[in-house]
Amino acid sequence: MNGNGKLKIGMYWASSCGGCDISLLEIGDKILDLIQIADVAFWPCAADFKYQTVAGYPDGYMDICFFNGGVRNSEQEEVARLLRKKSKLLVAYGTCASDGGIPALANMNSVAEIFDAAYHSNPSIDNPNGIEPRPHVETAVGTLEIPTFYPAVLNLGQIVHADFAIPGCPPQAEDVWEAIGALVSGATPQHNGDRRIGCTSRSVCDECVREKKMTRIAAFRRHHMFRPEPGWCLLEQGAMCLGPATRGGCGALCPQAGMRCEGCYGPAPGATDQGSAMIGAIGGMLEATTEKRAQEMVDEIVDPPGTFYRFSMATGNLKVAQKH
Amino acid sequence: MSETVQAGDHKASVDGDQPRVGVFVCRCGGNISDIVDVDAVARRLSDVRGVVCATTHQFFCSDPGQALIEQSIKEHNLDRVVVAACSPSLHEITFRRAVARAGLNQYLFEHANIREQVSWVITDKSAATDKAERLVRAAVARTRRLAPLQKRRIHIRPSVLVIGGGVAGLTAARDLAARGIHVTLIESSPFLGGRLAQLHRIFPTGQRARDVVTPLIEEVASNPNIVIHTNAELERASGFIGDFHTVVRIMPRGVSEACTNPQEVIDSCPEETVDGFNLGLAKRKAIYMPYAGCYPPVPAIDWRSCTKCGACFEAAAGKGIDLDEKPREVMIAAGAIVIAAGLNTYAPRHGEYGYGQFQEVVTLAQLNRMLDPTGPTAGKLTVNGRSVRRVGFMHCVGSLQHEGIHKPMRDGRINQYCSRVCCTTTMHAAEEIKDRFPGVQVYDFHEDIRTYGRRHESYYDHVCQQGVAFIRFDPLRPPTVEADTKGEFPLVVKTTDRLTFGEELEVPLDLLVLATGLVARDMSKLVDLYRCSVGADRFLLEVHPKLRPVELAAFGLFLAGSVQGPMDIAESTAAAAAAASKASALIKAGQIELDPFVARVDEHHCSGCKVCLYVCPFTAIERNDSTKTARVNEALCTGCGTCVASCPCNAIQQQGFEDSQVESELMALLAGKPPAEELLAAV
Amino acid sequence: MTKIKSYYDGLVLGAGIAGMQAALDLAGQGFEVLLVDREPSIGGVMVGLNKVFPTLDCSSCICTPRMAEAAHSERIKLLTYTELIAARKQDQGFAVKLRKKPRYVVEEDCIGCSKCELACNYYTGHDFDCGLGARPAIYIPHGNAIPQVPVLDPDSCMFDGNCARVCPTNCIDFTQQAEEIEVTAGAIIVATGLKLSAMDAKKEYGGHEYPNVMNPLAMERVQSSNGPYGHILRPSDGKIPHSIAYVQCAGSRDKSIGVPYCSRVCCMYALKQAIMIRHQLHDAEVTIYHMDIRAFGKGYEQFYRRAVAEGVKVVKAKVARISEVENQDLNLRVELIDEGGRVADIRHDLVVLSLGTMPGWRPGGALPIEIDEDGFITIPEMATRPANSSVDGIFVAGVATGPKDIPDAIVEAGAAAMEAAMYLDRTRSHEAVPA
Amino acid sequence: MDENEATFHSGGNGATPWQPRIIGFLCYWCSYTGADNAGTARMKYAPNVDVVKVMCSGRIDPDLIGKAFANGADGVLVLGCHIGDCHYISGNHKTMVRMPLVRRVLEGMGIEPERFRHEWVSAAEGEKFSRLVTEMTEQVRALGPLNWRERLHACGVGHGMDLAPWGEERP
Amino acid sequence: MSVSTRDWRADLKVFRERMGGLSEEKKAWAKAQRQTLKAISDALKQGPMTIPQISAAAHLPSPDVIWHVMAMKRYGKIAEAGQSGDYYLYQLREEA
Repeated sequence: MNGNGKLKIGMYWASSCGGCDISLLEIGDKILDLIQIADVAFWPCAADFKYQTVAGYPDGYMDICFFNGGVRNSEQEEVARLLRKKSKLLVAYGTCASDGGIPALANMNSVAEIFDAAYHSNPSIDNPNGIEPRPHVETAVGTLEIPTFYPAVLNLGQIVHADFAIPGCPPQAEDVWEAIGALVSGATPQHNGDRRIGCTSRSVCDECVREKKMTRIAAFRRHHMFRPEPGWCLLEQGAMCLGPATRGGCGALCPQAGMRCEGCYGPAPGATDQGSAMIGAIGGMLEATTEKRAQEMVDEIVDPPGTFYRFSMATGNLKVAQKH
Repeated sequence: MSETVQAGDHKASVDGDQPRVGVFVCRCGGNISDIVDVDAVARRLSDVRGVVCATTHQFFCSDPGQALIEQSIKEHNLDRVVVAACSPSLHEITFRRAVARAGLNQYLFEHANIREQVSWVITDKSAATDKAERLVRAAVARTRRLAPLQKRRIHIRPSVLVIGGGVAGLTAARDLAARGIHVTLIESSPFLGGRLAQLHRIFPTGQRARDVVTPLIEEVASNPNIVIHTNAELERASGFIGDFHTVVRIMPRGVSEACTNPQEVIDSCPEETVDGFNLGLAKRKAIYMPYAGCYPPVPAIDWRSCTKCGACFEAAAGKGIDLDEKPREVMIAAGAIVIAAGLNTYAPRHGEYGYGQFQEVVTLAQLNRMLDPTGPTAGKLTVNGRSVRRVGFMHCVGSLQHEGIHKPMRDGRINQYCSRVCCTTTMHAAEEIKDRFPGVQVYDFHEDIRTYGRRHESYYDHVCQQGVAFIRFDPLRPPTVEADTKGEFPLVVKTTDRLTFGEELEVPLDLLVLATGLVARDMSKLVDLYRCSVGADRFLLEVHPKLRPVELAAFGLFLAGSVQGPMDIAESTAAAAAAASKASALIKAGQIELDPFVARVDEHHCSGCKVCLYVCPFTAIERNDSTKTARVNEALCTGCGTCVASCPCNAIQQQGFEDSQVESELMALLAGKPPAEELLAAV
Repeated sequence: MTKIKSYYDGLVLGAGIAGMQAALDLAGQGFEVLLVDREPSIGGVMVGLNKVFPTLDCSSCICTPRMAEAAHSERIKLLTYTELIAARKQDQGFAVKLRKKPRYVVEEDCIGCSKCELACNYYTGHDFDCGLGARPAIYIPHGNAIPQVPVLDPDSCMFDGNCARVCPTNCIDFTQQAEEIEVTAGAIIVATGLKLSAMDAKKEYGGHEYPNVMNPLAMERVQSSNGPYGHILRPSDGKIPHSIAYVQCAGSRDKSIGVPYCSRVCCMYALKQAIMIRHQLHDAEVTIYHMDIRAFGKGYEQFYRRAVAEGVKVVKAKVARISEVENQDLNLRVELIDEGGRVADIRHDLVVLSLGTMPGWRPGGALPIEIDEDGFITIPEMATRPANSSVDGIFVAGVATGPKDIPDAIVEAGAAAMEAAMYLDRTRSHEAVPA
Repeated sequence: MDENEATFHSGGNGATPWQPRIIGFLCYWCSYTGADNAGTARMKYAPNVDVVKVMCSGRIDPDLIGKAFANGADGVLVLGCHIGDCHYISGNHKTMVRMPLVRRVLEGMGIEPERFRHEWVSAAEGEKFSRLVTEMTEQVRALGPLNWRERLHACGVGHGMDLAPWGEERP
Repeated sequence: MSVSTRDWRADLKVFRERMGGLSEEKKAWAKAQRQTLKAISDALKQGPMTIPQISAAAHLPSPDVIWHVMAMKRYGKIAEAGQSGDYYLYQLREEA
């Protein structure tokens, strides 16, 4: 704490959708409590701060800095390093920062493919000259520089040391407030040994009220194919619910509403590779007793890497596809 | 209950301390050293962190070789040992014992296989040496992560529960008691003897079934080591190998031994009902004994037909009759359970080969009652008072069924299987008919004759000589049974005969005997209580027909006799004795010692998602609903580690095969890659 | 000198699957067991089989753990390459005389490296492969043998000393001689197994005469990946057969050849071998000529139907004669029952005679027990005491009491062990009974 | 020197030609015994498959396969008992479900299917084991090094901190 | 187990005598086998062959040929070399 005795806090968005910034506001009235004890030292989404301002801060000036989004380009890496330097506590906020999140699904594609989709072959694109962003562009006024696009989305921890991570897409407001409270009070929040906070120390299944009847999965079904029976485990009903392999904290929101868990809180405690954990788990849950049937059932699953690593490609074992 | 063995050899450094590893590379008299440069392997390994000695020897399995290991452990104060030699299947035990002799926990030992999987399969010496080195490095990396383990020891309560009072249950009880083991035998019906008591004669000895069952029951009933509960129904069960607790509900018999004039009491009863023992061929009273000489020699009341009129009470002068007797519960504690619940015969549907339609169509079991001189027809072969002139046997009724031809059973499945005993039973009955009633003509309608057993074929042979006519039908076009319109005989069987190359036949008969197959009983309660596996044929399913033919997957549960599938008396007896042998071995040992490679749940990490509960084939994992965490029952765990790979939270670890141990081995094999510690740091 | 104790609670004769199981079950109940086999390795017939019906498990996967268990059991002493001379009942148990044949290798010193086998250059037919494969004069019986110790066959030895020259432990002992061993045994279990009926019992089938008329155990080896050929080939010229016939009851259910009984396993092994042929040689046609298919055991009928569904031809027919035609192919003259009794000549590349099972050993006075006219051991109370011979204290398991499949033999072995245990309880002095 | 330091260079920049580095996960009861059987029969095969023994193929966590690839393996071979032969009744049934899924994930990540193989090898199938090892080695050799870790480095992974999920402190 | 000091050379002499020495019959058998093996090896020097081809080249009956070829295969002197029609091909192993 410096100056007025209030905490200095920061929030930055890197490769993210903006939902995390909004989720911080979701703490509602408590934002006023936060303002009582903390000054915002950096929050591009909410107020006009320049990087130079931050660069001018003494090292460790900010008490807590929340970093949301993965790292996709050189600017984001630079800011991550800067914020690391200027913050006492750097917190990976949201699943993109902690595990790569949705943007990291692009790690299955090469930069060329991504650019092709973003700037060329998508039917809604009007780009007759086929222009692509380039880091250096010579113009009449001189060289324009834009950040370099990296070959893969990385999570914050792969760039700099992050002290804690709050997973979730987005993190749930109550959990965030609790985590902030703990950080502010200077206590080490409960983190189950893996420095993830604002979440439970168990999986989504722990919070889910749907019951496992110990029946085996007869066939995989996607959501448009059936109406789930209430009160009964979605996985057992054939929906590829990632609940068992996903960190709890959301209150099992999706399963509660009849939607399978897509895994947005990242790997369950104890695991680092969410997809492997899920594959391991369903290995024993299928009804198939013959190899042929097992293969058929497995073939019914659409896009396994996208299904099992939807939010955690960057922390999985493989992280990027071979095309890179 | 399980506990770990206190071996008193806890010399092992815990994680954090630098382990002191000894590496011993065997030359195996040239078998290894001719290809692998074992000295180079030892030399290179001696540079590895934590390795305090690395040495070679001509034969580490020899006495001097083992002595060298023991001496090195003491001299260098080793707390981890790696031997690189032949396959662990040959000498892992040898080296573990050597390590233990030196006072070190035997599970701090790791065996690298550089003979069967290196020197004998690789021709290039330098590649073989490199590979051997990698394997030894991996073993060293793995040992550094090992923790001392203790064998599991489970105490076995010295008593056995036998479920079922038929020939298999009686045999198992007799054999166990003969070895001085306390047995509780429970039987759901009011009388012992099961299906054997209902038979007339048994093959291949031709003995009267009664002559076999009566002495067997006497032996069991008179043995002080055996407690018998008849009318006993399974109620609840808990526990596991060594300590099962089963609660049975003893249904009221209504009559006790105090009743001194049972026959008068029975005669006094005004209610008559169908006699199940005689398979509906006769009637009996509501208070009854199935046959003279049955056990217990006390009548029982059939409550479904009893009107509580009190006639019996008066006939007995009130002695031993209690029409208001209540059921009571008994708790039976046992170290092992022998399941001998038997089976049923297939009940033909109405109209199946005329069954139920014509009085002249009976089952083979009913024929057996008819042939019994003490049976309902006093041994005469008559139907509706008429002597039988021509009798036909129809094979495979309720067995060898085909999709689309036979109607499925209640569960939607057909009985594809062969019932095993019916062919010989049929031949045996045909022989007896030919012997006792030489004038009777016998026809046999079959698909195949499966008189497989020793001396079974001779019945077949004999009845062929006695003039039994064999007619072979096409299983996809089974014979039909109709009323004989010509009037001389009540029935006619129409079929084609493959033995006479497709001739169309019409065979008029007085009596048609259906060789009904054998089917599993409704065992849902039993299956539920002890979590038994059931096969597609609805019989209980052994773990493996050859490896563990009389055992269920859960330890301590044994199968005796036809609860497992159709069997004849000799086969049931043998199976019962085999089950008794397994149970006896368990009880006599008093305890079992098991490898310590069991799974353990870290309750702090467990999310209670139940995923592990699906995978365990031994039902060794249960979930504590209050803490919402899983728990491994070490007495049941066999140490396969399947649950470890299933747990999405890595909350289950298998001792001796923990993730960190396997991964450090893996990382060492992929040498030159990041240090394992760093990779594992996040876990 | 072989070092063994002078007293064992149980003596088990024959270390095939039934004998091993009986020994394990008896040892499991706390008794000391001497397990004797006349062959140089334990394992019996089963360890040489390829797969077993109806589960199609790999036979050695099931048999070898049993072998290892028997070898490692603290209460079982193995004596291989040993025959029974005689056993005589005495006051306490039986006085037993055994003869250990010379292996010419010191078992305790051998490390099973098979260098001697590789150094020996003269080959002769290997019994384990029914003569189709070769072995040198000194050889480890087979890859899964226990003990993994070679045996030297002096009949084919050229006395060149190559084996001893390469032996790293100098364990080859040319001075060994047959050794007589006397022990007392509390009880005896006979599990001496089976042999197949003679190939030439039915002359009209040309067994022994034509190289491509095969013995079913030889076929097991041919089908095994570690067998003599490594593939299914026919023995005359190594051709991959396209058309294979099985002739059922080629050594059973026929009084004229002295085997009136049903051998119980032939239908199933023929079906199993046929399925395995179809798995390995997809375009091969397999025909089983039979009168009855006796698929009586648990899961057997289902297995039979599976075989038919997988394309095995199962034909009701009587095979009258087999004759060799050009290219060493075989012609079968058959009466096809379902074709109106038509007599046809059908040509096949290879024929397997489904031979019957016969007792593998006849006591011939070595044991004081009764034998039935068919050579199997008499079981006076077959229905109620299926493991008891005519002499109290001598019990029988497996095929020694009659043809049997593996599950039945294993179950009966358990019964024999139980009977022996009860007998020992009855007869032994109390202090000898283990706690 | 640490036990994990390189003795075997998979980069292929020195005098020794590149050798495929394949990890074989084998169940103890069938496949490991099968591998021993190949040895007893002196069948020669490529030295490139390093065996990690587990009690049952059901223990082979998909995570181990991912870790192997991510840390330098050029191929992974998973062997278990044939269906029906499992020493633990049905452990291999789990393998039978997991491995096709692992294969699909690996394919999705662009790892050539030839680099991952899942087969059943019984205790008697030493010949099959040696054939699989040699086949697999040649297939992987034809594909060349996988170099996943180098690939990750090229994408920036591991430059900042390490491979831990999000910045666990260095020891 | 320990390496013994047994003098096997001396023992072998005694053994040979005890077994009745090396009979003429046995010598002939061994010689015939050596010739058969050599004939097969010589034939295979021309390249991979099937059993009938070896049989024709070496002038030996095919059942004898397959038996000896399989012996040589088992003991590492011959290897399979693919298939030709209904027959496998066999070739000499380089190191043998």
